[in-house]
Amino acid sequence: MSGIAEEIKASVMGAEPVEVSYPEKGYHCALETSPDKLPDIVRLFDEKRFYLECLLCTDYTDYLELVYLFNTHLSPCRVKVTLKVDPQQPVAPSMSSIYASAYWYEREIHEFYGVLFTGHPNMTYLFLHNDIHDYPLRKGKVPVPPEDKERLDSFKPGEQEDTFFINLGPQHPSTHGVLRVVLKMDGEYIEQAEPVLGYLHRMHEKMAENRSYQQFLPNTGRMDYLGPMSFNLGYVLAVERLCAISVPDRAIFVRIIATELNRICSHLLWVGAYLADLGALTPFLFVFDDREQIQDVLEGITGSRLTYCYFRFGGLYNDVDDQFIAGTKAFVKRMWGRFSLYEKLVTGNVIFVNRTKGIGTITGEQARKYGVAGPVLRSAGIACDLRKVESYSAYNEMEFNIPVGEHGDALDTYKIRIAEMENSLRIIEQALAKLPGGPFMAEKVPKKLKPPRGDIYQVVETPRGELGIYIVSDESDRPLRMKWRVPSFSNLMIFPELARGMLLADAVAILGSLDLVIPEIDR
Amino acid sequence: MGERGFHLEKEIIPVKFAMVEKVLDLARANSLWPVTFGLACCAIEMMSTSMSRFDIDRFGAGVFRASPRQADFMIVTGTVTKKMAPVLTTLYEQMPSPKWVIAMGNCAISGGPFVFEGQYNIVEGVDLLVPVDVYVPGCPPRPEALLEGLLKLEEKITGTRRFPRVESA
Amino acid sequence: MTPGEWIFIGVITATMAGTLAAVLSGSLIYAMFGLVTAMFGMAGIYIYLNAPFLAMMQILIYVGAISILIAFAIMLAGPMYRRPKEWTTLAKFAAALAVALVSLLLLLKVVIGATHNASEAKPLVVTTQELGRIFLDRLTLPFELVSLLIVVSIIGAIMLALFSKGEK
Amino acid sequence: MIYGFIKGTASLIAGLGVTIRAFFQPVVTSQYPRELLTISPRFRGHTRLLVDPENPEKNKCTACGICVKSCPSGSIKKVEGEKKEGEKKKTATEYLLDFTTCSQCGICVEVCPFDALDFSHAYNSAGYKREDFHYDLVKELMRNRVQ
Amino acid sequence: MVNELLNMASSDAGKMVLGLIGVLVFVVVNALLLTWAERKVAGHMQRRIGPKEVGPFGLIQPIADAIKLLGKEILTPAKVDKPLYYLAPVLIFVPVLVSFIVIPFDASLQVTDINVGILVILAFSSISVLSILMAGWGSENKYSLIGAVRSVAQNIAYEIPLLLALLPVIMLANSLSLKEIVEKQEGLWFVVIQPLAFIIYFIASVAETNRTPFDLPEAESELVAGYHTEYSGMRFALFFLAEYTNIFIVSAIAATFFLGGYQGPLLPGIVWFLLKSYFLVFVIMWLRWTYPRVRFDQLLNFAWKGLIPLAFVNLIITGGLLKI
Amino acid sequence: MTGNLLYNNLQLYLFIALFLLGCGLLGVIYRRTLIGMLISMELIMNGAGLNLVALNSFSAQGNAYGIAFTLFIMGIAAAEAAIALGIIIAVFRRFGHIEGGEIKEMKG
Repeated sequence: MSGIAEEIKASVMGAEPVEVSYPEKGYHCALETSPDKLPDIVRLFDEKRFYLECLLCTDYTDYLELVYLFNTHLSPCRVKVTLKVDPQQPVAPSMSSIYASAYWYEREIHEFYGVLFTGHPNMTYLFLHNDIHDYPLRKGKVPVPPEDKERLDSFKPGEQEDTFFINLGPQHPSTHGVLRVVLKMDGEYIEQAEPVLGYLHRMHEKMAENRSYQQFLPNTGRMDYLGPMSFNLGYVLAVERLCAISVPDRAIFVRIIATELNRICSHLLWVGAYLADLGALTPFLFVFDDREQIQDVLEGITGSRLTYCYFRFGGLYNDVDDQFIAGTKAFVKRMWGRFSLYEKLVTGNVIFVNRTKGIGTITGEQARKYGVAGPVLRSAGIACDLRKVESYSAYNEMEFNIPVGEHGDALDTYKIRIAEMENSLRIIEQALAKLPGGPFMAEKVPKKLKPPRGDIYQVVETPRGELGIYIVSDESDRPLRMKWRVPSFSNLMIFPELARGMLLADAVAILGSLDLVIPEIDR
Repeated sequence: MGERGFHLEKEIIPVKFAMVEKVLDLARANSLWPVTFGLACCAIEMMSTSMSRFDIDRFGAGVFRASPRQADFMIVTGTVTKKMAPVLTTLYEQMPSPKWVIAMGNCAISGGPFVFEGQYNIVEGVDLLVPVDVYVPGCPPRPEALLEGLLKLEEKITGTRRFPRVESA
Repeated sequence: MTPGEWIFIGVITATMAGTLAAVLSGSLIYAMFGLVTAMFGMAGIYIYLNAPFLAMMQILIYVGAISILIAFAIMLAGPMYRRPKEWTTLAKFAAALAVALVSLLLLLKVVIGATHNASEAKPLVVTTQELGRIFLDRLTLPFELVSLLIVVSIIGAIMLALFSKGEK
Repeated sequence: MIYGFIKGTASLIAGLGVTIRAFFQPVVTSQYPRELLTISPRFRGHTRLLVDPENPEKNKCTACGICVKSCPSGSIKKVEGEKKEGEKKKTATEYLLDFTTCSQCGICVEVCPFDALDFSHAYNSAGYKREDFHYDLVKELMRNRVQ
Repeated sequence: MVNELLNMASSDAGKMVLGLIGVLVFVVVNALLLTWAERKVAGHMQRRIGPKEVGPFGLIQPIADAIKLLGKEILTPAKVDKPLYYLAPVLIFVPVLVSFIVIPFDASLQVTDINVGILVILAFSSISVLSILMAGWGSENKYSLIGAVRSVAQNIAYEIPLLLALLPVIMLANSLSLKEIVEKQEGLWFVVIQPLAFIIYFIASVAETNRTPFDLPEAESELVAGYHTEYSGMRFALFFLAEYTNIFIVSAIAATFFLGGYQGPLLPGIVWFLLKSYFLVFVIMWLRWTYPRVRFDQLLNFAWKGLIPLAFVNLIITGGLLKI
Repeated sequence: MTGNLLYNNLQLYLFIALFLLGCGLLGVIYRRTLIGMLISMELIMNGAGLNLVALNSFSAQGNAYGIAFTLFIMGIAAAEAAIALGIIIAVFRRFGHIEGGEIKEMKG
């Protein structure tokens, strides 16, 4: 870990990396740089096989700060590289030629902050609609210049007469929500795929700046409605880290149980929805039958079926009861018996295997360039599960393995998700066995949180992969900036590359295998 | 874009033949095909409603059509953003009348928890875009609530309620 | 006239209309549907000529296979967005009109003079057994040749398609 | 290849076995208007006011307004109370909740210093108007008590 | 021939008209029943009930659906190629009606027995492809068009094994007339002699009717609703009815060719015939609610590299054995 | 069964055959695209087939050679369609269009 600081110092002239306390900040090393040195530094990270975890912007009114977060997959070494940008004429060099994921993050920052990235191949808008007047995330009103408005909604298919476009979405059965993918077709083959986002942009990051830490809690459950517990957990962990709140053991274990139940729930839905994409509807209904059991159990403690808001800073909303424990045990028992059914109905099915084998193959190098996360990353053979690699809560006390794929294709992601469900069941069993008594809420949690000045980056492993929450506090009761690095967004980035040259049906299969949740991408 | 949906007439036959109309209404009420249109969280609960536990197909409303041309009503499940609004109205206009809309979930009804001062991307209620017949509140509503909404819609079409009423406090 | 005659008039009208559509129509897909109509008309005519087996084969081969192959070619060749349009020149139209007019005159002459040149069609239906016997008895060589031709042409078509794909 | 073919066929038959078994198994459907599922006691419907155990004519809300401030989405539009003769605290006379913007997060219930709020179990509400869900919780409480 | 047909028509005019009316009624009732059955079968395979509240066991459900579709606004999208768009749903019913004319429901229950009966069915079944093509092309919708293209390719590919699988039976029965083929199975169903042909025919017929796992022309998750995306109301209902009638027809042909048609002990012939046909229909539904959809190239490969060679081999062996 | 029925008239059939032939020729000459030409070719073949069948059933009763040869024609037509499809696809891939008159080099 400390090595990287030395190496940067040695390789890049004038760079002054600072090592920071990982438990406090969530990253190991910070480095401030200037636009001319940035490409060298980024290239260095690329050589050292880091991946670009996140690229974000913060408006400090006096200046805009671009934050590049780099990390390695297996032994976490997170480096924060910052770059100050003039708010009047925000310009920065584009890193999209080095990291493919930067292509997307830079577009996002461009439309929310107005930062122009020189050398970016396609500086058009991704999320926003046409009648936007001000840059949404800038402090104070910074109007969108008129020439920028032409960049809005730039992708208009069908203008050229000699190309054949298909709009997959926004209302399309296979996009699971309101993603729009514009496909340029050659017969049944895809020449180019271009996702168009923002059909469900619900301004979560803007809202975070407008309300207190507590009031933002319900939003976390609505970003990723399939794995709300993980988002809940990530958020409370981040704020607890920021405010140095300790959590009683019972709460930690209940959090693990609830999160893992939710993970199973999410993976189950994915299995069903994926099979529905491939044309088989019955598994969809079977998985919902299992899901209902989980939802019953979770409704018993949280009071809602889907968009949970159960964790609180320092503990839980309310304690679990015997009914919950009995229900969970019953579910675990039932679920162990269900895998053979899915094996017969889905996993072994020759049609299913032929549809998914060799489709959407991701290599480890691609996964790194795009910052792919979760089961998709693990299908490429990289055993990166943040529950193990960057353990949080009490996951280091749990025994489970990290399933990895051999080929990186859609079939591998399927197998990994099934194996993860089994792992989650094991974790639940262990957590139930270890579940201690005692309070479920820390004693001294102030009603109004005013964290100390500073920033923090907290990661958790959601069902879809790495969720990173970056919070900047300015000592007020609401965050200065809250950035959500969401797994579906980075997984979607790779889709155009995977879909190129594939059949339309394969594109649907690939899109399904990425397990996208659109509100999470759009935020 | 506010008023676009409203001038569409519900009735297609100017002269009403009472008996025929009644039979038609009965048929329509019992064969409501929704368009597959999921927006956000509530879409999952809409799926739940059509799944084994709740089985919306019992009322003949289980035929989810992906093409709006073949659907009778639209369940708006979730937040409608300004970018989505034109798509939604297009979809509504593509449906052949008579057609209905159920606004499911608080986001669809009023923008829900995403309404705040200075918001720039949410349509505050789908009834600003298309006429809404039944509102099902909740965040998200339980599947029972959607079923209740469906029954309310049937009630609206036929004028009578065939099913027992369920009171809850 | 008897009902049979009325139907017959309908059948030949359909044939001719289909033929004209197939030749003159501006869009290829309409031409194809014209061909289909003409082929159905032909099948009807074959029934009037006491060859029901032939009529069915006509539909099976021309409608079921050839016109679908043509439709396939239209869709493959013309990228989907661009409907291949045929260029209808005035000269072509005039020529077609001339052909049609001359034919109509001939038709009128035939219909008027029908009575005094009548030869009778024997109401004998050629059975499939009989056809099979002819094929395998007297016409073995042509039969085999046609089979060979079809095989060669299928292989040729596949080769052409594969070869041109490689070139791309 | 032949082994693969046989395996494939076997997998297809296994799949058919699963569905046909399900075909003869009992259904798991709960027929909503005719059979009702038991709703969990912690189910979060819209919020409701609680009756003061000391005085069943009164609700526990004192119109302090903490819930109004803490609500993330500003769903609690107005809380008015008046102080009656001989009582220490105010009692709510009007508690307007716009349920259509609520996210059922439970923060209002949590912050209430008098534990006057609770979740109702209205799990199947549906109506013809947006305004049907602008509740006056005081009136709702009265209505439910009469029933 | 014509005179024969005409004579027959005039002498048995009553029978012919009755038969035609019967066919029409049967087509409608059968299709409605099958839509109900499909939803019921699907429901129970997914451990739910399916239509229930509309009429006893939900039996009124398809009627409600039909009335509702009739009462829908007749909507013609502005961009469509009108002649093709209008004709397609009508044309799709031609092969359906023609096929019913020659299928023997019972020894005496057949509208007319044509000596090239099976050829009639096969010849006219190609019209349904054409009408799908017209629907897809005329709708001016990319999804429809892709659906149509897929449908055409699929039908070319699967018509061949379908024919090749029927040929051994024709050789065994020595006739093209459906009734004679049934009569020949007095003692032994052809499925016993020709199990491979039966399986090939069944797979090919599932593909011909565009059912899962071969439902590519209307693959919902890819093409929204395929070739009938732009159709609504009654026109859509016609496609829907035709689809279900086609399922019945292919099952009926399979029953006639391989399962002895109306032959069977104790029960009247028609009951046996319907039992066999509906059993095959059930199997087709069963397949649909179990399997995912195959991919386009896999579908074609399966036909060209799997079914067609297999059917040829089967045909040659049958021919050889017959000669010996 | 008398000769004066309209459909018992050989000339009429021959005329239809002639019409098909004429239209087919016209199409082959005037059609711009290869597919159009293919359609016209099919018409010509049909004309020939009709001739054979008509003459068979009017003048050569008692055998079925005419019908047999028409079946041959159908086989040839099918083969021709298959090969033409292959050529059309090849031409389209090579030249990007299917307009017969525009194809200058025929080297493939």
